Amino acid sequence: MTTLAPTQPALTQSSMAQALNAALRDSLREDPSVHILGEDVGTLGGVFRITDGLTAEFGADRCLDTPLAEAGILGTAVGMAMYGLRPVVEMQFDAFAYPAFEQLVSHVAKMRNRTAGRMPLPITVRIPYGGGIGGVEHHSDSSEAYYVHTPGLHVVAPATVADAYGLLRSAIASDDPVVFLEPKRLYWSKDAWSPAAPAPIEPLGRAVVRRQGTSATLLTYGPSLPVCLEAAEAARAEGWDLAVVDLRSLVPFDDETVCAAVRATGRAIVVHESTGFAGVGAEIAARVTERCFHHLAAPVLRVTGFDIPYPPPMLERHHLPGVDRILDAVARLQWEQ
Amino acid sequence: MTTLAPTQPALTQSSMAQALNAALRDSLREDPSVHILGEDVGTLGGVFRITDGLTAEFGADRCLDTPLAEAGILGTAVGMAMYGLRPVVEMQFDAFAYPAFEQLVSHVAKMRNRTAGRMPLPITVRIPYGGGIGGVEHHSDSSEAYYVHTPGLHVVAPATVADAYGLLRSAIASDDPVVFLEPKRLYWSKDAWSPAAPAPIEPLGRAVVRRQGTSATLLTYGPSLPVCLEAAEAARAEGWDLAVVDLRSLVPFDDETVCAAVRATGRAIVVHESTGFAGVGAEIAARVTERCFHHLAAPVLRVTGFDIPYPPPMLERHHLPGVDRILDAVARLQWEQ
Amino acid sequence: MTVLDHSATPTPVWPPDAHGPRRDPAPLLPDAEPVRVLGTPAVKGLAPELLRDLYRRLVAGRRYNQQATTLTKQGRLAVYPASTGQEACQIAAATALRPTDWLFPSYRDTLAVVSRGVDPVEALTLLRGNAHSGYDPYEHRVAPLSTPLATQAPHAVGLAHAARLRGDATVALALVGDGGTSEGDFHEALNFAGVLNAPVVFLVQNNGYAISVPLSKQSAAPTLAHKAVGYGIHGRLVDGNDAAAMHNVLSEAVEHARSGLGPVLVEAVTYRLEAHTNADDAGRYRSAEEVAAWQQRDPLTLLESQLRDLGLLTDEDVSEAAAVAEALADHMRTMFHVKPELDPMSLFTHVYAEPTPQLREQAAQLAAELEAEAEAER
Amino acid sequence: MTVLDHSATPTPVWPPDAHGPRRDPAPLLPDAEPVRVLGTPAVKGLAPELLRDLYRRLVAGRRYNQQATTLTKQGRLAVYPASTGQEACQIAAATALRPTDWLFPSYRDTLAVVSRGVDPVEALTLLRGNAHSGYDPYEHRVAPLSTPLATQAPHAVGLAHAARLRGDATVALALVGDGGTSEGDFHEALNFAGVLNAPVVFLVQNNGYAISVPLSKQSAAPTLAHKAVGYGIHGRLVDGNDAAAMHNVLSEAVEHARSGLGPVLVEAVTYRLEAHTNADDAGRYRSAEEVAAWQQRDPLTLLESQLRDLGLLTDEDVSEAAAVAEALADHMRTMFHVKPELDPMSLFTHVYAEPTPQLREQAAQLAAELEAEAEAER
Ligand SMILES: Cc1ncc(C[n+]2csc(CCOP(=O)(O)OP(=O)(O)O)c2C)c(N)n1
Ligand SMILES: Cc1ncc(C[n+]2csc(CCOP(=O)(O)OP(=O)(O)O)c2C)c(N)n1
Ligand SMILES: [Mg+2]
Ligand SMILES: [Mg+2]
Repeated sequence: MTTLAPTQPALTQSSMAQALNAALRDSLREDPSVHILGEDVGTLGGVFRITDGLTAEFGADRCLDTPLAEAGILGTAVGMAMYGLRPVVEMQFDAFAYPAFEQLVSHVAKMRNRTAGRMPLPITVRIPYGGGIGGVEHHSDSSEAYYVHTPGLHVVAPATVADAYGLLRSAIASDDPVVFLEPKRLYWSKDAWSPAAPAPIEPLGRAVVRRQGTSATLLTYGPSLPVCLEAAEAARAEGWDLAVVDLRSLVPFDDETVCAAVRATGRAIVVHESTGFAGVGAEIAARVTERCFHHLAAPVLRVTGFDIPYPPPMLERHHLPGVDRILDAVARLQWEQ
Repeated sequence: MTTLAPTQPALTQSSMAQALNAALRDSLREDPSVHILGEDVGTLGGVFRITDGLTAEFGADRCLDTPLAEAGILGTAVGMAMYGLRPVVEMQFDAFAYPAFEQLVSHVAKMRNRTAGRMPLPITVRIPYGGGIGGVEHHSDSSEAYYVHTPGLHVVAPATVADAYGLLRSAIASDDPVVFLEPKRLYWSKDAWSPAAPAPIEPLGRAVVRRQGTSATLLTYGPSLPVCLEAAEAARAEGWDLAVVDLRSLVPFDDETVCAAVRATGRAIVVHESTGFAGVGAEIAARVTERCFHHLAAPVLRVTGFDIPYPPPMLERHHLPGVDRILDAVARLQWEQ
Repeated sequence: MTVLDHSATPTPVWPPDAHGPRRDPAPLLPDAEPVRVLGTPAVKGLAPELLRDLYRRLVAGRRYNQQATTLTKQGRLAVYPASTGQEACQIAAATALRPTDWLFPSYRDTLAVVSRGVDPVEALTLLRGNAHSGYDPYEHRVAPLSTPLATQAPHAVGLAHAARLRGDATVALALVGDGGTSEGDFHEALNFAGVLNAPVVFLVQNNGYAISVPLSKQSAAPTLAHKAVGYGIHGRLVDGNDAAAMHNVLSEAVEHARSGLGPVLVEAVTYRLEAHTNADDAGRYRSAEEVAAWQQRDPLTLLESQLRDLGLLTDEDVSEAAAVAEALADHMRTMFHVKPELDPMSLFTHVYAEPTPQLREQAAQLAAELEAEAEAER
Repeated sequence: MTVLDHSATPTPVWPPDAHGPRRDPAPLLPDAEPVRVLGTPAVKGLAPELLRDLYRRLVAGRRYNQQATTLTKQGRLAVYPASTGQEACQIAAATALRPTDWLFPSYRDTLAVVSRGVDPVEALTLLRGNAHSGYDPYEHRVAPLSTPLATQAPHAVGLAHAARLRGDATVALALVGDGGTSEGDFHEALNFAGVLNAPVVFLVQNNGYAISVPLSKQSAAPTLAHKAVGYGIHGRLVDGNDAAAMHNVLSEAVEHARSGLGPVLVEAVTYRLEAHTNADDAGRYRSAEEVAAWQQRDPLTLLESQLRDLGLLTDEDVSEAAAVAEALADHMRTMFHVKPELDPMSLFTHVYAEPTPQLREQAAQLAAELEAEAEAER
């Protein structure tokens, strides 16, 4: 008697946008309480087409074009969540989530705590974020630091096509609010991944080592991961073997994986696009130093965007942490002593 | 021939509230372009009475009761500044500044840069902030991290009566927007200071050493300064001689004074009330470590509020960094090695 | 067909080439005069038992406000924003709703919360200071008291919309102050409500002041009810000190919304007889004469004299109502003399469904500190 | 006496015991029909020279939109939100203002900015991508293009209020889209304007869509002009494709505000003939029929045929206008073929009046990197 192996659909090349769309579709399909709302998410499928086809398949009640008012969108989502729904909000661009800041900080982040756990708000706030797409002012902000500093929010940023699917599924399934930061710049990046055979759902809160290395450890997330991997490749020429850690989840933070990776090399650099001053990198440098002080041969360095408003498109390349800037930092890791 | 010494008015005991009120009055008197606006700042003199008597003395045009809408208040101030006025906005409480977040981040902080210096916005945003006053939810937030992470804003927090006057005068005189954080808890704290003989106007951006010490350095600001000074006193009993630095200005940051004070002792602790994760303390710990790594005998530690929504009044004492928690941290500064 | 089938929106009345539904504004505008029932023939239309019930509730409501104020003087409440003078609005917010409906109160509306069935001690927990919220929102379908003004309005819209999607006949009632109408969230909530045709009612208690700021500095509108037309929803104006009118207008509004005819904005013209809170000094911004004039229109005396005129109120009824009210006050006194349970470790319990590793570390630190404290005390 | 003397506010018309000024709503409500001039007897009231001037401006405006669109195809503009079909609104925003007045444009309003006298290259700098803003706001009194929707509305109110405090006869005109009216900032701005009685005019270009979202999903209001009454300000409704009506109504509104009679909200009913931007695919959310129907109401052809009917337009005039327009297009082409000057170090120059020590360090770092780059290239 013979057993037939289940046919595995071939892994085709898929973009992060497709993976996010698949995650939303599968969530809508599997859980009737999931509702998407935002500006242009319906008929148009979103300005980045992440919600493409969802209103057609599930109807306007499940994927709703709202009026143009971010506080109203998030506030409405809060009320829907109070009644047992699982809203997924799309903010059209990073800087256009700011009008909803009060709703996010004073209600979304605090309702569970305020009600001693009686009124959780399982809301996912999707925010296309970051630069490098030639966007004009207000279309390229990296606003993660505002959110990670706000207790009550989970903050997640995928950097790969598979994680985009897996982490968004977990975010929507989470009973806590999740700020889901989508690196715009990677929307069209492709990878061997098929919506037909989606990657296992990634639990939130776990970092992953994307590249093993012995000289120093790069700690990064979201749009900066590909840059770090490229830098690690380039570093080999200079005789440096760099490890690269993809944080994926900023809150909760995976101290275990991060500290292990840093102790292994004794040197670390945090890389992110957003403004450095009091950015996520500051927290990472501070906590890694607190935990790994005597393993460190050099201070944890930061390679981040400058402390300036995001530049106009034609100048953004000078602001964004690139391979050279990362290698310069590696060179400053006090190899002589 | 004899010269008469100018008669010096005696320094009476004054509260920080009185010093702030004096700073506003003197600014209104000396500069006709200064205009105050906010909720209840007129007839009532503000819920904390910081603007007491100003409408009576200068009229409603100079100290204006606005409708109840923080984005509208700040947005209106932006327009007034565009026309050459020097608006001073009062946000009634920390958490009630959140509705104005978009105006603050996308316009107040960016207008000078957007217009290549042609349209500066000399706006002072006064925010009574922090806890320890038994306030109910939303009345005790420490929101400084949101502001220091936003390029284009100066962020200042006085801790003494004299600085309250001197720094507010400089903030209003500044051609850049200043977020002026007033530690509610210290409004009624008194000091030998007289509005008749105001302290010299303090330039922004300078930290000051409030207490010399040899064992370790406490870095703090605003409401936590008195706590740190108290802790330093208590530490003597345990044989520790602690230095205390009052940062006063968070942006710009006084690396020179801070690093000198840390190098002198080789050990440092940052103390502040706000949530620790990606808070101001993270930045300070990270930059001090970057700059003073080989002078440090131990990692820079942080004593901050927990990563939780601000607690209800009856539990806030457990959240606020107190003397004991600071001393515990001092004890963890690896004295053995 | 979906709830949001826009083909269902009224066909354009004007002009042929304009965009979207262009409704007739006339029915949306409030009457020129606020609805009054007491002292008018309309009062005959109300069941005597209803009027007597409203009276008992008003008496209890007034007593509640007095007792809560006393508790602040005794330091048993951190702060109390009294609704004295606004009791007719507060109780109507309860009598107009079904148990399955939802109430979205603002920080001043604890009487409405209590009238809905929440225990006074639970309703006052926020103001007592031992916890952020004292009641289970799902038990009586009352959202937590909202302190950031008007931020609860969009929540009410979202909940009403969700209920409609679920096919439930639930209506959400949001309470906002005159000052709160200036906030952007108020605008966005009413606009969403209009577009979604959500079964929600907004009750604006226009008590003339936002702390010290009078309505004349808050809005230049003919009436706050006139804001409704800008959202394509119905605006109603009512005498907020007329308990019968309040009950009628609010009940009509709630049933209007329930029946799918759309949201309603109700402006109740009333007055805050006490200071903003016990911490406020109202003498700084309003005259004793003004207060005295409004005392003449005290909702309690208005209803009481009407009932007496109608011969619907005996001295017995009065003392009966007083007794019920006194019982409520007693309950509050006793309960507030009991020290609240406080568990510092609870600070970490409900930040997330599962505490993060970071919170576990911090909780351990606090636990150690508390242990040391306890040690020291032994 | 102060500008804000509230005793100056209209005495309560209703009801005696209500709070604050209770104005008569009637004069604040818009007419049932949008104001039209072309094709009506009213056109006789306009000076022929004005009509001909409007025509020349419309022709130039249309050409401007075409040329800007072409520049995107050539990759010389990063993105362009065309105002094609809305030119009558755009030019009226210029003709209705005095040089001393201020314009607060939104991101789609570069034609209004250019009509006010700003060089097209400077007006389009934001969309070109070499800088955030290309013009000196004080030269032509034009605020930087605002991308965050409706956030410029409160700026207009503040500037108008400041001008009034200074005793200047300045009026501020804020341009908002139909979608922008849903934002809280729109509400707060109109409310402040009403309370401060600021000399400000809000022009809502209702072009039927916010990207893909039609007005029916944006607002349920009878008209957007009906929002005015909720703020105690005047609401006017006008045909946004009728250049003469646009000029008249907007000029009246501006002078109304200037004369201290209060702010005005003008809704111009128009249509966006092109996609949201060159990056948008309008076919996803609207039909070719709909677009074709609006092409019949093209503001340019409407005015041109009217002028011909009145015998105010010769073929000479037409070719003359075309020549002026072509000159503008030429100017744009030439200027945009010049590569813009780019100085990376400028990133640090204007963050603050004085760079902070931190920015100095960072500037030094970038300078070193650029030096190294240059080295490498040598
Ligand atoms: C967003 C926000 N801003 C400011 C405050 C501070 N505040 C508390 S009550 C109040 C006045 C509220 O007036 P109103 O809305 O008329 O309600 P009332 O107090 O009259 O019941 C203010 C300004 C707040 N709670 N929330
Ligand atoms: C606060 C904010 N939210 C979202 C956006 C993204 N966005 C840009 S244009 C647009 C639609 C604007 O519609 P409308 O106000 O009608 O102006 P129009 O494009 O029709 O001229 C949106 C949603 C934005 N710019 N600002
Ligand atoms: Mg009020
Ligand atoms: Mg539009």
